[in-house]
Amino acid sequence: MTDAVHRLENGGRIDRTQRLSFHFDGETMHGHPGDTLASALLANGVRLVGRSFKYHRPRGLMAAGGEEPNGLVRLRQGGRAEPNVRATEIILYDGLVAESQNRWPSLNFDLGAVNDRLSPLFPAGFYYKTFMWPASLWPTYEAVIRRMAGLGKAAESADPDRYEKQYAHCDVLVVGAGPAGLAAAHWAGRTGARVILADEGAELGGALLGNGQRIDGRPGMNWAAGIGAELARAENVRLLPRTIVAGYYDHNALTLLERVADHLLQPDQGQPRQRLWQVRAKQVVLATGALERPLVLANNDRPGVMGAGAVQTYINRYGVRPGRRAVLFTNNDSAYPAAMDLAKAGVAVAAVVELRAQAPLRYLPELEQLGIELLVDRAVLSVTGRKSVTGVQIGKLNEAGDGVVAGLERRIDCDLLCLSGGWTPSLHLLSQSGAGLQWDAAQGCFLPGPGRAAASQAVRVAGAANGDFGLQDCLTLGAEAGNAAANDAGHRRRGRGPRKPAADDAAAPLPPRPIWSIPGPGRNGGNNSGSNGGKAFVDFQSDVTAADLRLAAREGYRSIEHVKRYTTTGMGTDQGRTSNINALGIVAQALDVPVPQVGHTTFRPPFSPVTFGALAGGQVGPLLDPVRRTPMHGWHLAAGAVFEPVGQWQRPYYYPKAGEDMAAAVDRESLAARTSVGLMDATTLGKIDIQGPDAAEFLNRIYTNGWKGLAVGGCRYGLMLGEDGMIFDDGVTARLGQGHFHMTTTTGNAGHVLDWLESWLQTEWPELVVYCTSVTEQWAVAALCGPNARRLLAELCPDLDLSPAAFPYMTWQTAALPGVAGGLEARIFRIGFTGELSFEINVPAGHGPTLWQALMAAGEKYAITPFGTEAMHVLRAEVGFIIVGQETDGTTTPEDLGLGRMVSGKKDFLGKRSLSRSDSMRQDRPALVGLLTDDPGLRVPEGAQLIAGTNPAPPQRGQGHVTSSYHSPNLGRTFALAMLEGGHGRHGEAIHIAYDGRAVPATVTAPRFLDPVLEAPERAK
Amino acid sequence: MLLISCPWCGDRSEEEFSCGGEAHIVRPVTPQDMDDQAWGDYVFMRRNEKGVHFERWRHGNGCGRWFNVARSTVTHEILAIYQVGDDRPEVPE
Amino acid sequence: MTGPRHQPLAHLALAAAREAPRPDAGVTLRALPYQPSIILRGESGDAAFVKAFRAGLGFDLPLAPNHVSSHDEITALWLGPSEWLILGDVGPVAPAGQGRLARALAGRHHAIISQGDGRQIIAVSGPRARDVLGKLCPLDLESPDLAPGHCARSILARCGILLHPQPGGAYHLHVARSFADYAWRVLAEAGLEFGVAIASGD
Amino acid sequence: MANYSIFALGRNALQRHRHWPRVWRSPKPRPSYDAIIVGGGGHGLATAYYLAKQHGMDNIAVLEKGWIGGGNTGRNTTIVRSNYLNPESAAIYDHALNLWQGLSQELNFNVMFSPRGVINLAHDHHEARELRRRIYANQLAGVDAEWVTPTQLRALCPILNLDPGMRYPILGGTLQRRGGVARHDAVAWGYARAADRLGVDIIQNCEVTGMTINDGRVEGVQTSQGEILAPRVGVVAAGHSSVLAAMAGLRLPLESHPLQALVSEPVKPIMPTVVMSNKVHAYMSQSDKGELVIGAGIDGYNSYAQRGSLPVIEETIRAIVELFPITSRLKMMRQWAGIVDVCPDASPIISATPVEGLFFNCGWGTGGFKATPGSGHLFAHTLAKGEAHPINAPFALERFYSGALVAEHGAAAVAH
Ligand SMILES: Cc1cc2nc3c(=O)[nH]c(=O)nc-3n(C[C@H](O)[C@H](O)[C@H](O)COP(=O)(O)OP(=O)(O)OC[C@H]3O[C@@H](n4cnc5c(N)ncnc54)[C@H](O)[C@@H]3O)c2cc1C
Ligand SMILES: NC(=O)c1ccc[n+]([C@@H]2O[C@H](COP(=O)([O-])OP(=O)(O)OC[C@H]3O[C@@H](n4cnc5c(N)ncnc54)[C@H](O)[C@@H]3O)[C@@H](O)[C@H]2O)c1
Ligand SMILES: Cc1cc2nc3c(=O)[nH]c(=O)nc-3n(C[C@H](O)[C@H](O)[C@H](O)COP(=O)(O)O)c2cc1C
Ligand SMILES: [Zn+2]
Repeated sequence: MTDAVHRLENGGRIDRTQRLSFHFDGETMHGHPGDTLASALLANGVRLVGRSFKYHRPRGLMAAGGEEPNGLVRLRQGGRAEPNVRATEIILYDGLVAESQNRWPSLNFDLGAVNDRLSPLFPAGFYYKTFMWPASLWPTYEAVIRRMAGLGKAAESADPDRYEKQYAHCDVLVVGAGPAGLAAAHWAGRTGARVILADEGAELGGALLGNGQRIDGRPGMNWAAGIGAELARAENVRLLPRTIVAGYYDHNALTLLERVADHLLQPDQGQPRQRLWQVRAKQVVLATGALERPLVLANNDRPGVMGAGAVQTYINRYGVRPGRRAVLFTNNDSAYPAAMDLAKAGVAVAAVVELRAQAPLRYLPELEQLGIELLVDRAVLSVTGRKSVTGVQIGKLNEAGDGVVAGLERRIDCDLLCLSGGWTPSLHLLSQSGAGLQWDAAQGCFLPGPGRAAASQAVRVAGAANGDFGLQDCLTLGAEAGNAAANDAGHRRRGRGPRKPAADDAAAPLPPRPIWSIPGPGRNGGNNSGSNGGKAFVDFQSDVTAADLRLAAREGYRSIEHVKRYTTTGMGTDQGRTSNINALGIVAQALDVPVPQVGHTTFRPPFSPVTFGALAGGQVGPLLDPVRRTPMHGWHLAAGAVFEPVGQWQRPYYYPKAGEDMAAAVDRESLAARTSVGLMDATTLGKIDIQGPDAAEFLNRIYTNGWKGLAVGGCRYGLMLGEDGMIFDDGVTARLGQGHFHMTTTTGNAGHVLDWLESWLQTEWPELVVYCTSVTEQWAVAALCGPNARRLLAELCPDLDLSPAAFPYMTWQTAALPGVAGGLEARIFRIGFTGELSFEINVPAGHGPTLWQALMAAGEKYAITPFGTEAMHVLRAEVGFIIVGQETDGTTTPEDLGLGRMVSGKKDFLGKRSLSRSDSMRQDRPALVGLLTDDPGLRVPEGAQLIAGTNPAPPQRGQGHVTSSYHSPNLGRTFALAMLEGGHGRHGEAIHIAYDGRAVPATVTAPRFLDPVLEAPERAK
Repeated sequence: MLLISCPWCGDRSEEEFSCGGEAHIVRPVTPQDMDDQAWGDYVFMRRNEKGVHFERWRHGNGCGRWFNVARSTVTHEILAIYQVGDDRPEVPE
Repeated sequence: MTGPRHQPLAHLALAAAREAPRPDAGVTLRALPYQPSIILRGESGDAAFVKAFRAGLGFDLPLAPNHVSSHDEITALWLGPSEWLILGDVGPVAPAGQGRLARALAGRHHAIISQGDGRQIIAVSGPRARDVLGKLCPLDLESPDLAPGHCARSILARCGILLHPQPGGAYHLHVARSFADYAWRVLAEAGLEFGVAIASGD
Repeated sequence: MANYSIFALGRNALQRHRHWPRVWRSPKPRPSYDAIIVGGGGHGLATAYYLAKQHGMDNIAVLEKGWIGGGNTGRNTTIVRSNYLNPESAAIYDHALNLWQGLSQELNFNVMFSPRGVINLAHDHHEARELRRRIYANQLAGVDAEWVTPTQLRALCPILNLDPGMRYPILGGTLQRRGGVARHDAVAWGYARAADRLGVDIIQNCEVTGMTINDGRVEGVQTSQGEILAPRVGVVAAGHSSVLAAMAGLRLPLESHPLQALVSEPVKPIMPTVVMSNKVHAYMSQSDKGELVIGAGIDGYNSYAQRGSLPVIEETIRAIVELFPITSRLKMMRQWAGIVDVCPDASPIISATPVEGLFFNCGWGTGGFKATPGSGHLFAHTLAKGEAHPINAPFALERFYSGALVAEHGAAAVAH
C-alpha cells in the first residue's frame, strides 16, 4: 500500500498495511506506523525541510536520529504547538500537523535568504563591530536582529497537557539499548539486580535497527527484539523506551525524560504527556553509541547531503529510498555498508569517494560485484545545487589534507551525497558526570579518560561510546560492563550467564583519516564565504562555517570557549552533537596546535532539550505551593471573608458586609474591637512546645530578656536576635510548668524559629536538657478582644475567675468550657496584640470551629465582630506594637524600636555583643516613631520616605521611611509608624513625607496613639 | 543531587536536608569581653574552603538531627560524616 | 468527653465524593478519622526511660531508626533518636502527668506532647500505590528499609510526611493538618493515570 | 584603522575578513608591573581599562587563570538595573548604569546594552509594601522607578500570567525603564580589547597561586607562569575571592555557592522586557538570539564546582511555567552554574585589606554583572589613589566589624 514515491516495496520496520495521514506546511501526505516524520517526509520526496538560522539557507534532513541539526519543525497547533522539534524524533501518528520554521513567506520562497547573499557582511561576531552609531538607533537595529533570529515560534496559549515526575532507585542504570546496552542490561539483569534500561528510541536495538548488521546468523534487529522481550518479562528490569537520559548529576543521580504520549495525537485521559524520571543509580553503564560526523566541505548543507549511517537507517529501518543517484564520501569504513545497502535498495551509486589512501579490503569484492566505482585518495571538494544536490566536484588532496593537488578533477551528477567523517562517541553524559575525556589521535575522537571525577559517580562506558566500534566488541564488552556493574552494586549471578552472542562480521573497522575541513576547489583552497566554492558548514544549526572559526582564531579568540561564544558554534539546540569535533579540529589547525591542547567545551545537561513542562512536573497551577488553611476557614469563607496570603497560609484579611469596601469594613472591625468585642483567628501563629529542666536557661540564651524569673502561669513577650544583633522574630511565651514553656512565633517565621532553636540546642548547647516540638498544627486559636471580652468569656467558662486580680494580664489558665463540645478544655492566655483587653483561647485544632461558633453565638448580644488581619494591624499600630518584617527589616535592633528595656544587661544572649558595636550604638540610627500628617484625612503610602526639607526632588538622602500607615476610626484620623533617623529624640518635630514627587507635611510623635488596656478597669461601653 | 547518609536514617536525597554552613565555629563563651574585630570574625568571617569543607547538615525532612559532613567543594564527594562535637576527621584531600 | 472533631479534609466533602468500589482503580485514597496520638520525647540512650516505657505500655519503644513497634492498639513510630510518635490512646496529656504513659515515665526526663489534632493520616492503597508515591516522594520505596514495620519521615511533593508502610503494599501517610488538603490533592493528581478511588473514612 | 564600524565591516568583507586586527595580544608576563589585577572577569578587565584610561597607569597586567570572561561574567543572566534600596547601593549601581549607557561607544565594541526595562513583581501585600518602599527610596535617590499595575503589566509583557486565581496572584510590580540586559561576553571582550589598546597586558592561563607579602606589604604574586612583582594588587576573583584571601592569610565574610541558570531553545521574540519574581523565585528575559535566559537560585551548600543540583532548576522552571504559561512546551537547551561569592548583607566589598597594597573587589554574589563598569571605575580609583572613592567607601570590610552593613536582601533576593 505504499503510495509514496520514495518508499521501498519491501523491508524496514514499518507497517505497510496501515496508512497514516499527516500534514506538513499544509500539504497532506501519508506514512506508516513505524515511521518518523522525517522518514515519512523523505518517503514523500520532501527534501527541503527548513531554513537555516542565520543565512536562511535551504536545508534538508541529514541524520536519522536525535543529532539531526536541520530538520526542526513546529509540531502541533494552538496550546500544544511546540517549536524546534526534530523531525527525526517525531513518531508519526495519524493526523500529525507540522510546519517548517524560520521562513517567510514560505519555505520555498524565503525572503530571509537575502542574508545568504549579504553574508560577507555577516561574518562571525559582526554585531560586535557595528550598530553603534548613532547610539540612539541601536534599539531599532536590535529589534530587527531579534526578529530575524530565534528559529521557531512558541505556542500561543497555555499547554493543556499534564506532566509528571517519577523518582526511581536502581542498582544498574543502562543508558542506550543498542547491542552494547542490551548486552549490559541482559547480563546485569541475570544477577537479580534492579536494572533500568533507557533508550531515546521507540524501539530497542540502537544502531542494529538501521545498519543491517547480523548476530548469530540473524538480522541484528531480531536479536535485539529477542533480548528486549526477555528483559520485558524480567521483574527486576524496567525498560524505558522513548526515554532520553538528559542529565548526569552528583552522586549518580540522573534525569530521564520519558515521552509518554508524544507519539499520540494527544495524551489519553489521565495520562501525562511526558514524565521526568529522577533515577538514583548505584551503578551506571553508558552504552550511548557514537554519532557519525559530516565532512566539512563547500556547500555541504545542500538538501540531499546526508550522513551515510543515516541513509542506511532510512533504507533498512524505514524502507525509504533517500535519493536516486548517490555519491558517498568517507574517511572511514562505515560508508561501505551504506553504499551496498543503497545499491540493493535500487539507488544508483555513482561512486564511493575514499579519502584514505587505501580502501578496506573486506568490502571490495562486494563493491565490485555491485558495480560501484571506488575513487581512492580522492575528496569531494564541493557540492552543486541549491534546494537540492545536483552533483559533486571531485579532487585530490595533498598529504596533509590542507590543500588541493588536483582540483576539480571530475564532476559527478547525483542527488544524494552521503558523508561519513568518522564517529564521535557519545560521551556527553560521561562528561557531565565530571569524568575527563582523552583525545585519541588514531580514531580522531575523544574517548573516556582515565579516572573519574568522584568515586560516587560510579559509571562505566561500553560499546561505540567507548570507542569499540566493532559489533563483537560492543556485545562482549557490553555484557562485561553490565555484569561488573551489577557486581559492584552487590549482586552476583548464580549459575551461568546468558549465551554469548556472536557478530557475523567480527572485524573491527580500520581507523579513519581525520581531515577537519576539505579544502575548497577555489584558488586558495579556502572555505570562505563568497565565490570561493561556497560556505563549508561546521555547525549547521547555528550556521557556523569553517571560515567563521578561522576568523575567530585570527582575531585572537584563541580559547575554544571564546571561539564557541564568538562564533556560536555548538550553541544550538543540538549543542553541536555532530559539529563540535570538527570545530575543534579546524580551530586546532588554525592555531597550529594539537587538538588536545585546544580541548573541548563543557558538556552540560541536558543531553537533548527537555520540556519546561516536564521539569516543572505536576506541582503547578493550584498545586504550585500548599495552601494552608485554619480549621475555621470554612466559617470565614461562609462569612464572606477576603483572604490575605501570609506565607503559605490564607488568613481572613477583612470581612466586608454588603456594600462595604475594604476601608469601611476595616474601620467597622477596628472600632468594634475597641468598643465592644471582636474575634480573630490567630491559629496561624507558630507554636513551639519547649520542655526540659534547662528550658528557662535555654530561653535566656535565645531571647534578649530574662526568663528565669517568670512564674509558672505567666507569659512574657520576647525578642530574638540573630548573632548580628538584628531582630529576627518576636512573640509571647508562656510558662506552662517549671520546665515547660509554650512559645509563639510570627506566622511566617514559625519554621525558621524552630530550626534556629534546634540548631543551637543540637550543635552548640547539647548539654542543655530541652526538647522543642512544633505544636502549631495542634492548636486552634481564637483571639477575643475588646471591653466585652471578659464578660463574654465568663459566659463560656463560668467556673473560671476572670477578674483582673485572679487572671491578670500576661498570665494563662486552663479552663473547661462546659457549653462547648461537651466541656472542652482550653488554654486561655490573657495576652493580645491589639492593646485591648484580650484572651487568646487555644483548643485542639479539631475543636476550633466549635469554639469559634460558640464564641460567635455567645457574643451576639455584644454584636461580636470577627476581624481580619488588616483591622488587627490597625489596632496594634494604634498602641505602637511592631510587626517583625514590617517595622523591622533585618537591620533593626531592640533599641531602634524603643525596646531597649527588653535587653537584659545581666546575661548573655544571642546577638548581644553585636549591640555594642559602634554602628549599633549610633545615635542617628533609624528609630521607631509615630507620624501624624497635617491633613488628618491623608493616608500616606507605606514605604514613603521622610525628608529633611520640603522639596522631594532628587537627588537627596532620605531620613527614614513609613513602615505602617492606616486610617483609625478610633483616632478619627490617619496615622503612621515610621523609622526615622535619630527618631527617639525628634518627637514633636515637623517633617515631610515624600512619595511620587509629593512632599506631605506631618509631625513626628511617639509611636503610640492609644494607651493599651492592660490592667486598667474595663472602659465603659 | 547529593546523596547524604544521615547517621540515623541512612542514604537519603539532598531534598530532605539543609546545609548549615561551616562547622566547628564555636560560639565564644564571653562575647562581651571580645573586641569588635574578634566578634566580627566570629559572626561573619568564613574559611570558605576550596577543597575539603567541614560543614553542618540537618536532616530536616527526616529525623531532624544535625550532623557534620566533610565534603569536597570541588567534586562534591562526601568524604566523612560524623557527629556534632566530634573533631574534624582525617580525610584525603 | 468532647464533641465531634472537625476533620482536616472535611471541606473536600469526601463522603459525597466517595465512589462505589472501583475494581479498575489503581490507587485508593482514604482519609482516616481522628486518632489520638502524642509525640514522646526522651533519650534512646536512657535505659531507665526505655524501661519505664516498656513498663507502662507493655512493649519496647523502637530504638532502631525508622522502626515501628506496636502492641494492643498502641503503635510507636521512631521519628528521631529522641522522638517517637505514639499512635493510640495513652491517656490524657493534660493536666500533666495524668495519663498512663505519663505516670510510667514520671521522674524520668521526657516530654509528652499532644498531636492528634495536628495531623491527618491518609491511607494510600491499591496495586499502583507505590507508583503514585514514587511520583512525589524521593524515598526508595522498594527498599527493605521501607517494608512494613518501618517508617520514614520524608517529603511528598511540597510537604513533609511521615510514611508508614502497611501490609499488602498500602501506606499510611501522616501529614500536618494544614497540609492535608495539599497532600490529598497531589496524591489524587498523581493517581489520575491509574484511576483513583476514594474510600470511606473508616 | 583598528576601529570597528560598519565601514570597517564593509572594507573587510571585500578582503574576505583576512585583515581584522587581533582583539588583544597574548603577551608573556613581564617580571614586574605597577599594579596587578587578579581575575579577568568583567570587573577585573574594567578595572584595568579605567586604571589605564583615567589614571594613566599603563604598566599593569590582568592575570586570568583560565580564559577572560570565563567566570561569572560569562555565565550570568545579564540583568542590568540600579533600583536598590539603600542610598549607598543605589549610588553605586546607578553609577554603573550611567556608564552602561555609553559603553559600546566608549569601548568601540557593541556590548548590546538593551534598556528594555526590568520588572519586579509583587505577589502579596508584604512584597508590595517592600517594593513601594524601594520605589520611593529610588525616587529620592534619582533612580528611575515606577509602580506598574496588572493592566500595565499586560501591555509590557503580554505573556505574563495575570490570572487573579493563580496560586500567588500578581498584584503589580516595579518597573525600571533604564534597566535591561547586555551581551555578557562582549563586555569582557570589549573591556579587554580597549585595555589592551591602552597597553594593558592581559595574561590568560595564568593562575595566581600565592602572594608575596613582606612586612605586611604585598610585593607580588606567584603564578602558574612564575612570580610577578607589583606593589599593588587588586583581586577581583568573584567566587574565588576567599581562596585568594587565604593566600594572604585573610578570611572574608563570603561563602561560595553555585548559582544556576539555563536557556531555552531559541524562539521568535515573545519576551520584550525582563521580569523577575522574588516570591516564586524566577526571572526571565530573552536574548537577541532568541533563547529565554532564566535565572535560578543558589544551591544551599558551598561549592566551587560550577555545577548545581537539579531541584534548584526544577523550582525555577515551576515558577516560570506559572508566570508564563505558554513556555510549558518550550525546552531547556542548556543549564550551567557559576560560583558566586555571597556576602552576608548582599552587598559588595570594595576594600583595602590589612595587607598594604592589597585590595579586594568581591562579594557581588548573585548580582554584580550590572555593576561591571561602575565597579571597575571605582576600583580603579581605589587602587590608583590607595583610598576609596566616596561612592565605594561604605563598602569596605570595616563594616563587618562596626556593624554598618548595607542590607540589600530585599532588593537582591532574587539572584541576579
Ligand atoms: C548564573 C548567574 C546569573 C547571574 N545573573 C546576574 C544578573 O542577571 N545580573 C547581574 O548583575 N549579575 C548576575 N550575576 C552575578 C555576576 O555574574 C557577577 O557578579 C559578576 O559577573 C562578577 O564579575 P567579576 O568580574 O567580578 O567575576 P568573574 O567574571 O567571575 O571573574 C573572576 C575571574 O577571576 C578568575 N580567577 C579566580 N581565581 C583566580 C586566580 N587564582 N588567578 C587568576 N585568576 C583567577 C576567574 O577565573 C574569573 O575569570 C549572575 C551570576 C551567575 C553565576
Ligand atoms: N562501522 C563503524 O565504524 C561503526 C562506528 C560506530 C558504531 N558502529 C556500530 O554501531 C553499534 C554500536 O553499538 P552501541 O550499542 O555501542 O551503540 P548504538 O548506537 O547501537 O546504541 C546506542 C543507543 O543509545 C541511545 N542513546 C544515546 N544517548 C542516549 C541518551 N542520552 N538517552 C537515551 N538513549 C540514548 C541511542 O539512541 C541508541 O539507541 C554497533 O553495531 C557498531 O558496530 C559501527
Ligand atoms: C546570557 C546567556 C545566554 C546563553 N545562551 C546560550 C545559547 O544560546 N546556547 C548555548 O548553548 N549556551 C548558551 N549559554 C550558556 C553557555 O553555553 C555556557 O553554558 C555558559 O557560558 C557557562 O559556561 P560553561 O557551560 O562552559 O561552563 C548562554 C549563557 C548566557 C550567560
Ligand atoms: Zn535522619
